Amino acid sequence: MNGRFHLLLPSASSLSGRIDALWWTMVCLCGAVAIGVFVVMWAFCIRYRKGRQIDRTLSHSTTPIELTWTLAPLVIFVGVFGWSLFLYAREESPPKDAQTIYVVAKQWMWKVQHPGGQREINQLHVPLDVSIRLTMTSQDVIHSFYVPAFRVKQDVLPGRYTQLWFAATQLGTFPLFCTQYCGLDHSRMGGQVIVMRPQDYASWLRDNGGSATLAAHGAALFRSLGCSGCHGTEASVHAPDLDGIYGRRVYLADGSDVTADDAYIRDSILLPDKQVVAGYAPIMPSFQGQVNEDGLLALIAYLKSTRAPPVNATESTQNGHH
Amino acid sequence: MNAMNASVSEIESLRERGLLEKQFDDPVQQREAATLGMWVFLSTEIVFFGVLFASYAICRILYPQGFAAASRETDMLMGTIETAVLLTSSSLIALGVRAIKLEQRKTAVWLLAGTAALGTTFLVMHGFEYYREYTEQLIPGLNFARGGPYARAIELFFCLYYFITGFHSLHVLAGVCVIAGLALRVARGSFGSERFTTLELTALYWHLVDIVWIFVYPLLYLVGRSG
Amino acid sequence: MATIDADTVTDAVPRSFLNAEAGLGSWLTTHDHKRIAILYSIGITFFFFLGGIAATLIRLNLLKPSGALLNTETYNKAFTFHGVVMVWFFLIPSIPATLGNFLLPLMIGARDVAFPKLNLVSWYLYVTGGLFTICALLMGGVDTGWTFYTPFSTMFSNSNVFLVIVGVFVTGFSTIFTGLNFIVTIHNLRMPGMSWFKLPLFVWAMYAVSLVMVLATPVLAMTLALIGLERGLGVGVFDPALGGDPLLFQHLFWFYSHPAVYIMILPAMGVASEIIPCFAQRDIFGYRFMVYAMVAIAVIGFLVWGHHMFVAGMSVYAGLVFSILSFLVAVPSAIKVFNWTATLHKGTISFEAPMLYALGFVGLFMLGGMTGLMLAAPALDVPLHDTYFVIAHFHYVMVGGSVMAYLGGIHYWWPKITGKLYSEPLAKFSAILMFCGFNLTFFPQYVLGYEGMPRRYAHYAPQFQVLNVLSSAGASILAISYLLPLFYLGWSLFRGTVAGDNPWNARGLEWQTTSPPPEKNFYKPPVVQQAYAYDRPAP
Amino acid sequence: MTATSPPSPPAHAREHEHKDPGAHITPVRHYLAVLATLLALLSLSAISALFSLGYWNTIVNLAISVIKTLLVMLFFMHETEARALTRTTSALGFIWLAILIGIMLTDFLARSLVPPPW
Repeated sequence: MNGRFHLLLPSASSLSGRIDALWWTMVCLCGAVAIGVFVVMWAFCIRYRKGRQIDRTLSHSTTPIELTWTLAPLVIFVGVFGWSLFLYAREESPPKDAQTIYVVAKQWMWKVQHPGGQREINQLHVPLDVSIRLTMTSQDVIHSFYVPAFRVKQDVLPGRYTQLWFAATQLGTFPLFCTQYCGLDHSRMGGQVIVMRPQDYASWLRDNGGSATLAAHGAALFRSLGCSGCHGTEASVHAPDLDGIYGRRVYLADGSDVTADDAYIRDSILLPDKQVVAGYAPIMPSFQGQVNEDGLLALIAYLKSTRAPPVNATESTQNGHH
Repeated sequence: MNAMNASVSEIESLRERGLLEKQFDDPVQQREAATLGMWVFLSTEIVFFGVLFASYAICRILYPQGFAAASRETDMLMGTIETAVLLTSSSLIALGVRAIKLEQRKTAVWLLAGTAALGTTFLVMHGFEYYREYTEQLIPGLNFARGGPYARAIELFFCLYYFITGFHSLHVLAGVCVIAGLALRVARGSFGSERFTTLELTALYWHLVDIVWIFVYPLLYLVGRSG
Repeated sequence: MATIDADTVTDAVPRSFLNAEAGLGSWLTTHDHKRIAILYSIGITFFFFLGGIAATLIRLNLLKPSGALLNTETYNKAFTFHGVVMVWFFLIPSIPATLGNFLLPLMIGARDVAFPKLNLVSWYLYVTGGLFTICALLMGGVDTGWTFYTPFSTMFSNSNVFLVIVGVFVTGFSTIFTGLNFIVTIHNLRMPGMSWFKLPLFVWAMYAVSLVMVLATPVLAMTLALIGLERGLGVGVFDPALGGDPLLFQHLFWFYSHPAVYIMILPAMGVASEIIPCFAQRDIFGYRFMVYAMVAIAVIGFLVWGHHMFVAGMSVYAGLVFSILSFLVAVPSAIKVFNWTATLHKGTISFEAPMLYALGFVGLFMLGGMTGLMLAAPALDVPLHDTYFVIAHFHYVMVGGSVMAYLGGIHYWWPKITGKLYSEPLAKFSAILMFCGFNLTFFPQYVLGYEGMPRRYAHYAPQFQVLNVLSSAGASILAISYLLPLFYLGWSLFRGTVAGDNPWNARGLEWQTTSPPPEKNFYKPPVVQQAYAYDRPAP
Repeated sequence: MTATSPPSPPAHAREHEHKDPGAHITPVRHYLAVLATLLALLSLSAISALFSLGYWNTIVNLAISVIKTLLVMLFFMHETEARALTRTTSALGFIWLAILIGIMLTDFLARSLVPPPW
């Protein structure tokens, strides 16, 4: 982390180039106006200083010039707003094929979990030129995941998933900071993002892939917590079948429907009766306190890895409701 | 006697009798300033309670069913009677101010005492409500015990319930004390058709406390009653 | 209208509000708006230097990447204390409570504010709030940051947050009552002939500020009360374990805190709009536009709070709504900067100390405002949020803007308040020193922010050290330039030459009475003219 | 524009003449009529809550509360005779509350919408 001082920040992500373009345009624009006003101010101060004989008759029509410097800034600002609106929307919507990596923020460390089961503390290994989506949550207070080189930042909230995406375009190690004040060691809660060539990244995954993949860890939890007792295929209890549930439309008891994403699965585990599936009785107990954030992420990874049973199976099991 | 263009001698006499402060030029200006000042203060009170209503609105949007279930736990009959009590007290104090302007001191004292009494009844009924909720273990942070799927939302509702009714009851208590004090001073004759601004301002404050409760009642007691 | 019976000045020391009554008791129970203004100025100066000490500790600690002076916990408490004291106990009350209290009745020809007793109650509320905050400091300080973000401030901080909350809650009511007092005074106590568009811009600034004070501060009061209740009960509306949303707190907090920054800057704009026309001896450029700009800032200021939360997990749509509104609120500020500059056109400009402070204000406020534009665009706010770029932005606007204007106002009305003239060369030197020290302190922080150094860091990456050392060097110059006025202004109280009624040949009713003014403000009713009538001799 | 220096006036004239609100006395039956309407509206909102009208319940309750508030403000607080300034001040608090809740909803309601595809 002892990078030497370099004035220009490395532009190491797919969007950082465009953001720098907007940044330097704004710097030049504001600089020009600022210098303009300073020069005019100095000129007036010198030209009309006390004791200098000069024509000081005032022309009284001030409205036209007032309107110019009311509408001109307005037009420029709307232009800049449009440009930043376009960029901001791109930043906030990750591409569909982005690889998901889970990050759990804890008071004063970043715990990273790759789908393949690799776990890292305060470090994140990512392949070059691959869109990475970080699904993040916090176990205690609000933190904020910030990589200056990628120009990305996203607060990490307890009790909710927030996401951030980037595609690294430069090899090397880039500092990672926590920018939302989170207590004593807020300033030490940093780390590194290491961008590697795809083949180095693959070999790194193999070397660190010792423990079971996240999905396998999730499957183990699925059995140990007793989920399979009701949701398993051979279960006697009348409960929705969860194979291939991730990303599907789920029809709820109150007539509305929702996409089964991370937040839906997390809420269903902690608050089963908040969104009851149509045609099922709200008999599922809450697992609050029995499974921590890491376990939840593992269960979600497991449910993502399951495939819906083949279509020719009976209609009832295919979309999981009667 | 509130002639518009009071002559200098009248203004001097008003100043000696302490009816006109030094920074004002005539009684109308003084009363307008007092009324405007009170209304600005009432706007701050509206925004002050508004924050609680904003939190209520957001939490209710996040947990609609939870809030409906929680609202069914509250005592609707008690709430309705409390609203009726507060509305009546509001009309009493309005009549009281009218009586003072007509120099009917006797009726004014009774009307103000009536307002204070109704205010106290309101507070006592709240006491019973809180006690009942205490016995049913509905006080978050103390002995909250509710199971079922909406346990967290019910606890959230009752947090808001106690914050809103607590702050409102504080305002009612303050109002009752001030009105009782004014009733005594009216009885001793220190108010009349020349000097009633303090009474009018207290009435404005009491009406605001009533207006806040007019909004609190449906939001806390009538949610999901038709369940 | 002020009915005045003229009694002439008799004994050697002219009778004025300063020596109308003697003894501490008369000061502590005064109803005179001028004395209350002086009581406030004592409190404000005390809290300014208290916050300044905290700032010095921070800057010294940041000399070394691993912290040169304080351990992490003390550093966290130092920046929190710096934030709380500077925001609520210096910036918000500084101009409205001192210059506003003193000058508002004078400028509209009234004998006092509408509710003098309430004015004194406001001062006692301010002092009580201050005592609570100092008591919190002595009991071990607060480490939540002046923004009290949940769930850290409610669940995870074990410093005495409760004491500071009570302190700020009580001082908040002092602000509300001051705002209330000013609104009623401006509406009801204007002397006949003083119509709305003859009011000086300082009075318009006080009116706009009072609107913001009255409508924003109650939100802070209730939000902090909710934090206090949640810390006491252990359960509350913002508790994520209960399903409460930390973003709800941020919405409520910033709904107050962004209008609060307009409470800090609008009075500074009022002071600048008084000083620049006086030392350019010329009517303000575009009086009507300046009035509409001020009221527009006060009103639109309530719609833009979301630009503090672009990266906080708010929805994209809300981010875009707040972004366009934030750009909208920047337009009136731009108008004002251009109008101040245009006021210099064809004036007879002299460069006394107040003018140096006012020109410094216009320059630094413009730089601060422009970087605010960059932060209003979400695409740029994502990399820059919560870094030293934001620190530099709001210090440029607050310290470069409000503090410069406050000192400019103190110097400009010093002869009117005390009847004495301060030493001009020393004042000019300290103004220029402050301008240079300020830029050396905070311009490097813009670069630090661009480089990505996060704010509220007790330890930072070694590559940021060069700029931090530069900034700390600037801070030492700035500290000296703040101490200088204490000496030469204090000196002028005893040894200063007697200032006449109108040393700067300024316009405005406050310059038509003696300085220091009598307790009833005017010996004979002042003459109402068009605002800034510099093309005619002073009455 | 000459300086307008008014003589030392025995009875000054405020710029705008307006009637003194304190002098106007409304008859007692007005107050009782307003109270009766308020209590009727209260019972209406209580009864309406017992019927299951879906989301209309909330709308009806809030509408009744708004009517009750207007009644109290207009008659009990003498808003009808007060000057325009007092009326605007009384409305200011509610408007600012609407701003707070309104713009906050753009965040809480729009959070579930998927970010725009472009």
